[in-house]
Amino acid sequence: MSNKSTLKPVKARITDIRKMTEIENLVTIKFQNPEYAENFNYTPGQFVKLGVMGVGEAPISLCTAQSDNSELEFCIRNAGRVTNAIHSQKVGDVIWVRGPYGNGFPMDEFYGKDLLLVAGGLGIAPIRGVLQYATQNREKYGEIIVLYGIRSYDLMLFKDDVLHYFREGDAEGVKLYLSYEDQEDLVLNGLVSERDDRITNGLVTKLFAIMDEPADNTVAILGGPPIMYKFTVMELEKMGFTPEQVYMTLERRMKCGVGQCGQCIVGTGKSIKYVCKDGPVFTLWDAMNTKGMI
Amino acid sequence: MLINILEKENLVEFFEAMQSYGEVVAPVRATDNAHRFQPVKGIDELDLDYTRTMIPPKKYFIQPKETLFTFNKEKEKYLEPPSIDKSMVLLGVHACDINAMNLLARVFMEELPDKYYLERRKNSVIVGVSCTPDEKCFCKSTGTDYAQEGFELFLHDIGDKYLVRVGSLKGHNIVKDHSELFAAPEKGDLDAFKEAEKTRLSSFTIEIEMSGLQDHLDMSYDDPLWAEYAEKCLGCGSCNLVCPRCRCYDVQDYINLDMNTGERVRMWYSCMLKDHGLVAGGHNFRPTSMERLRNRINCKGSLREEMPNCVGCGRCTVFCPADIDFVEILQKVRGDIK
Amino acid sequence: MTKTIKIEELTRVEGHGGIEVTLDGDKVKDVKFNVFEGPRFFESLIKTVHYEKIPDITRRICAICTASHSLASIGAIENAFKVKPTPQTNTLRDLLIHGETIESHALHVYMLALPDFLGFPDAFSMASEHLDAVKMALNLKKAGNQIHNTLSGREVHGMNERVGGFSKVPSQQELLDIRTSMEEVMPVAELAVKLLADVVPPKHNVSENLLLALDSGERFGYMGDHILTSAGERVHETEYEKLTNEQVIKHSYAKFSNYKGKTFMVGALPRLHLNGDKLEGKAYELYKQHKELIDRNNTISNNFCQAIELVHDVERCIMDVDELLSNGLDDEDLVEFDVYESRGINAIEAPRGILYHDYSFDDQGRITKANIITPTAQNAANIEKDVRVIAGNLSGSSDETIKHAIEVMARAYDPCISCSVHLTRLK
Amino acid sequence: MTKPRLGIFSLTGCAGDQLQILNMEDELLNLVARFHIVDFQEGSSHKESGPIDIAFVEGSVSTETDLRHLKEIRERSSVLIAFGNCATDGCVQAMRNGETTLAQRLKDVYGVEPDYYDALESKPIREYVKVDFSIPGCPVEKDEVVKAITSLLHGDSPLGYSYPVCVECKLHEYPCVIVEDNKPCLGPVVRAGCEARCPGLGLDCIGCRGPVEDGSNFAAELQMLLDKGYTEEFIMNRLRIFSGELPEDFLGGAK
Ligand SMILES: Cc1cc2nc3c(=O)[nH]c(=O)nc-3n(C[C@H](O)[C@H](O)[C@H](O)COP(=O)(O)OP(=O)(O)OC[C@H]3O[C@@H](n4cnc5c(N)ncnc54)[C@H](O)[C@@H]3O)c2cc1C
Ligand code: SF4
Ligand code: SF4
Ligand code: SF4
Repeated sequence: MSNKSTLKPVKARITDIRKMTEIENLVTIKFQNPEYAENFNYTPGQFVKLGVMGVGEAPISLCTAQSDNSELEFCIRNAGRVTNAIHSQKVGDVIWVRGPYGNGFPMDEFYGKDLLLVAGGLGIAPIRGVLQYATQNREKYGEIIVLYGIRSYDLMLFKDDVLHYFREGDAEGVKLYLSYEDQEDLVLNGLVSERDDRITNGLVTKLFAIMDEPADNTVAILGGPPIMYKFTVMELEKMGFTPEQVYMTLERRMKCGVGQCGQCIVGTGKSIKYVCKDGPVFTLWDAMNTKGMI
Repeated sequence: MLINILEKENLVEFFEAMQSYGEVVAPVRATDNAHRFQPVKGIDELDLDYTRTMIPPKKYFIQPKETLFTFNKEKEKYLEPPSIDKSMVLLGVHACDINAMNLLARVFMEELPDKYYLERRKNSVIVGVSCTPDEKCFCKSTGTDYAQEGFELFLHDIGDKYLVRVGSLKGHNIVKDHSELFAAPEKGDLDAFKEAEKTRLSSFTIEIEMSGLQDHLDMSYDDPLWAEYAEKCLGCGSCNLVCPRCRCYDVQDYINLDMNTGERVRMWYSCMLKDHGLVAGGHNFRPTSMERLRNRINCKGSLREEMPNCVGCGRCTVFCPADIDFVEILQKVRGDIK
Repeated sequence: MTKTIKIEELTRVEGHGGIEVTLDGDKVKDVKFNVFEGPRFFESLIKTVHYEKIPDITRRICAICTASHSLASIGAIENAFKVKPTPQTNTLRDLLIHGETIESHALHVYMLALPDFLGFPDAFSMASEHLDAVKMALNLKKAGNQIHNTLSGREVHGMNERVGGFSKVPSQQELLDIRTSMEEVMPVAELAVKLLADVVPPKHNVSENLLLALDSGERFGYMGDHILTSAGERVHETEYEKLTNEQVIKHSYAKFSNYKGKTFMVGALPRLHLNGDKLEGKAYELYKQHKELIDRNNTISNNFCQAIELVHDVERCIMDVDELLSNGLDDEDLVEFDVYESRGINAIEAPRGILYHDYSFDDQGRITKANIITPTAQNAANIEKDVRVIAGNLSGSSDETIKHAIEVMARAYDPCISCSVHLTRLK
Repeated sequence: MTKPRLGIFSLTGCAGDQLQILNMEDELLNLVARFHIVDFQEGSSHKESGPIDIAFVEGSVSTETDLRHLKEIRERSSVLIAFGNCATDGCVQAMRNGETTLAQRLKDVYGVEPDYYDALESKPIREYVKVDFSIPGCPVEKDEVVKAITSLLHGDSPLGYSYPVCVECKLHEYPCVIVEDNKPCLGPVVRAGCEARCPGLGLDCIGCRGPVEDGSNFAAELQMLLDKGYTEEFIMNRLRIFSGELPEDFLGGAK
């Protein structure tokens, strides 16, 4: 009874709110009905509609992995009416949830492969779910490389995770690289203890030059703004990634999340797609065949 | 396919019989250009010999504006409107509109059923009627000029009789319950039907080749034609709102002055409106009217569930205040005209 | 010793105006009715505009008497092109203007004036002690608005009344709904008469008033084409300029009206004084019963006259609906006509008094010249006269007393400063 | 919880938007009870100084006094809402801006020398102060006002109408007066929210809610009406009734 069938949300309660940046909070929620939680099956890259009655709903990525459904985390940027309303909720308040919706990253198709995760800005949210999933099922995947681009330390999301993988990533087979646009002293910010060659100044694409050469069987998993995709794809193609080896998640306006409201439409005659239902995860091959996708 | 014959002189009785299945909704002349589906009490109010309504009959399944639920914040509850048990007879629907509803039915009834659509369709009887195309109809091109399914009964005008095709078990039961009104078809009736169909098919004046259209659209992505039409387009959204196959909608919450109760409302929307592609932070995926127009035509010409998103009813052309001709655009896309 | 008493801004009136009195001992030296409402130049704006959209623009002169403006405007256009509206249209218009008067008088009597007499700053605080009365008043106002909504298309700046008729004739059911509402609010209108009959008008503003109102014909009402004066004259509307005699006066405001050198008053008091005997039904009875309260020389009794009119309006709306329904509603089209170079003048009784619209057209039906004179513009000089009288009579009292007395008097005119198109402050 | 301090102010106009508040007969007392009202010129004699949480400003700036008043209100208010078409787009008194001069208009109406007055060319308030939201309309729609107020009380920004009157016209299934009768309807370029009142009565929309923000293709509207045989003067008079004070490139086409 995952209640996918209508526009009816189910009740959940906020159990924790953590401020991540000036405009982003990590919000933890718990379903009121345990049965619902038990049946809430999803893969990273899928999303839910989170709603506040009287204001509306917003599509928000699941940024956790499947292991334990009793609580779900969402990284939410205060970007407008609904997200602002979510930000003004307190622990204990009700939040209404529908979903999970869309196609996530096909994690089981990636078994045995290396993963190259590339995230920019808020795009880290779904990527973090992939990372959690992969580390929870560590034996199923090869090497994991994470490239994360941010503007400045202040705007960095999931700082704890980033710190963790910087310190202990090697032991877990996760290599994290970081690029930041603004000139800033990350040493002083306490992120790293000394100058680190996993960190560079500039756009996320700069990291391709310093990271280890990925193996042939690597899949690239992208989360970020359209402009990041354009440049990242160019780099990946140079490195020999085929269009089926590159996955990305898209953002569009969505009202229903189930392929009815038509607001997330992309593409041309042959390849009209609804991002919510046919995506939000697409391969580069999809994007190449769908004008206007990236 | 079960076939029956209904004499036109039995139409009044037929109408009265239909009234026993629910409120009869049928085309009524509204203006020079259009009819309107509305509830009728007597057969003299309706007009089965019509070309098109402005708003398609889909309005009875997904309403222009409807409350999805009302909520109470303090009680942490919401309440859907009571189930719809009122039944309705939609009388006099053209094949194009039936075909359009068949696509909507897939979207709203099959994979992820919409309570509202489902209940309304379950409680309705659809009676189709044959028509004669006018100079804006092109349903023959879109392959939607003949309805194979999605109705209970379909009346084909064959002179002083109707040949009635039965489209569902419900339709069959209607015939059974009123067998005195129907007769078995005779050879002459079948001939008349064939004749009528021939006449109908030969009266189309416009045509657009649909095969391969999708690739033509793809190839025209950067064609100057979009900008040309965008200059004329008012961005008013009328074309979408009159389209029987458009189903974009918007959802909005409203809270009452008690600051506690309120409702979530769904409303028809249009991809020609400027914030259709707008997301938070002000980024718009289709910021110009050129992009929006191109998107609409692409969506219409695309194949969704193996059906084009257009059923050739001609409404978007007829009701565009700026006189933008949909078929003309497609003809340009195909290179039929310059 | 001179001193100046200043009412910075009159409240519970439409628009912005203040009053300033300069006293020299117990002599009134100067009175200024300051209007700081910005000028809007309607007569200039509508030049070259096609007649068809003139009412839509000129009705925006005023919100509360929007239909009076549109009907005056439509009337002037119809007079110019000799358009004869159908009897049904005339009755619908009568219904509309009576509905407007209900809405306007209910607002003024209950929400704006009554708080003065009961000692509250506004109807909202009055509601704390007189909740039922306020709620009833709101219902009365709503019933007036219902007529606006049905006939005109919305409560403020509607659109349905057109040159030649109504774009959409209301349905029988809509008219029946109006009738029901009118029956429901009848007691509220009567209550207004009762409440105001108990108010003893202060003596300090008694002074001679010249009164002007439209001759409403055989029945009491708000339409007619002649103007009556309390001096016994009867003048055709086309000669209105003789009456209003607008002049730009170089002291503190522009364009004051006077008739033969005298200030005059328009509004409910003049209407009842000049046409009261033509009232019908309950309104007539109440009028007869309380005739002594209608003091032509005390403008405060304008409030009471409005209350009597409320009763008349409610009764009249019922009569109009009955007439429309018994004649059978006809879904008639607008009357067709030709346009040519012409001039048209029309007067109508807006809730606050006589309103004139005067247009000249070219042969395409475009405006070449316009003149609009609103009731408050005509009353302004009389208000100033009353201020002099009050200040003189009360010169020994405290400033507060004088201010209050002036405000109450000014409000009794129900002044609508925003629509006084011709009133504008000079530097 | 302390009640938000509300001020309802008016500059030059017909006071119709304040009147619309008084016209909410059913909600009025409820609505007033939600606020601490510091100023409501048309409805109350009670006035207070001090800060204002929400200010509704109706009317356009047409005199120096208006301008001073407006600036003062802005200083005092956290949220300032342009209330009605006058405040939002200038309304009818701005319909000749840029076409005739103020001096000419004064002379037309009063026949006197212009330097007499403190009048200014009528302008919408956004020309002088920062406006947080606009509730357009001549007059404002009561429904929209209630929605805006509940949004604000709830801590959300009010929703506007980003689409034209045609949308509502179609949702009501009103016959299109352009298609049916060639009437010069402005619905395609005018902001919705009125539930297409005019077309609903068989009339062409005259645009009392002002243009759709960033979405009006005036050039196409003009061309369409020219094609239907209207003269440019006629169309411009029509377009200007409520959109006189528009950006200079208002015939430059939609974005
Ligand atoms: C698949 C997907 C996953 C997302 N994941 C996250 C996430 O993990 N964290 C996060 O902070 N944000 C995420 N977003 C973006 C987030 O949905 C928008 O920021 C949010 O919808 C903005 O709504 P609003 O009402 O706060 O903003 P407003 O700007 O006030 O929105 C106005 C209206 O536009 C609509 N709207 C605006 N932007 C969007 C949008 N992007 N998608 C759908 N409707 C929109 C809303 O329905 C709203 O009613 C995701 C978006 C998508 C499509
Ligand atoms: S109906 Fe015509 S003018 Fe309106 S959006 Fe569609 S194509 Fe453009
Ligand atoms: S009547 Fe006017 S508002 Fe309605 S659809 Fe036609 S153009 Fe648009
Ligand atoms: S249709 Fe146009 S003119 Fe009429 S009320 Fe609506 S916005 Fe105003």
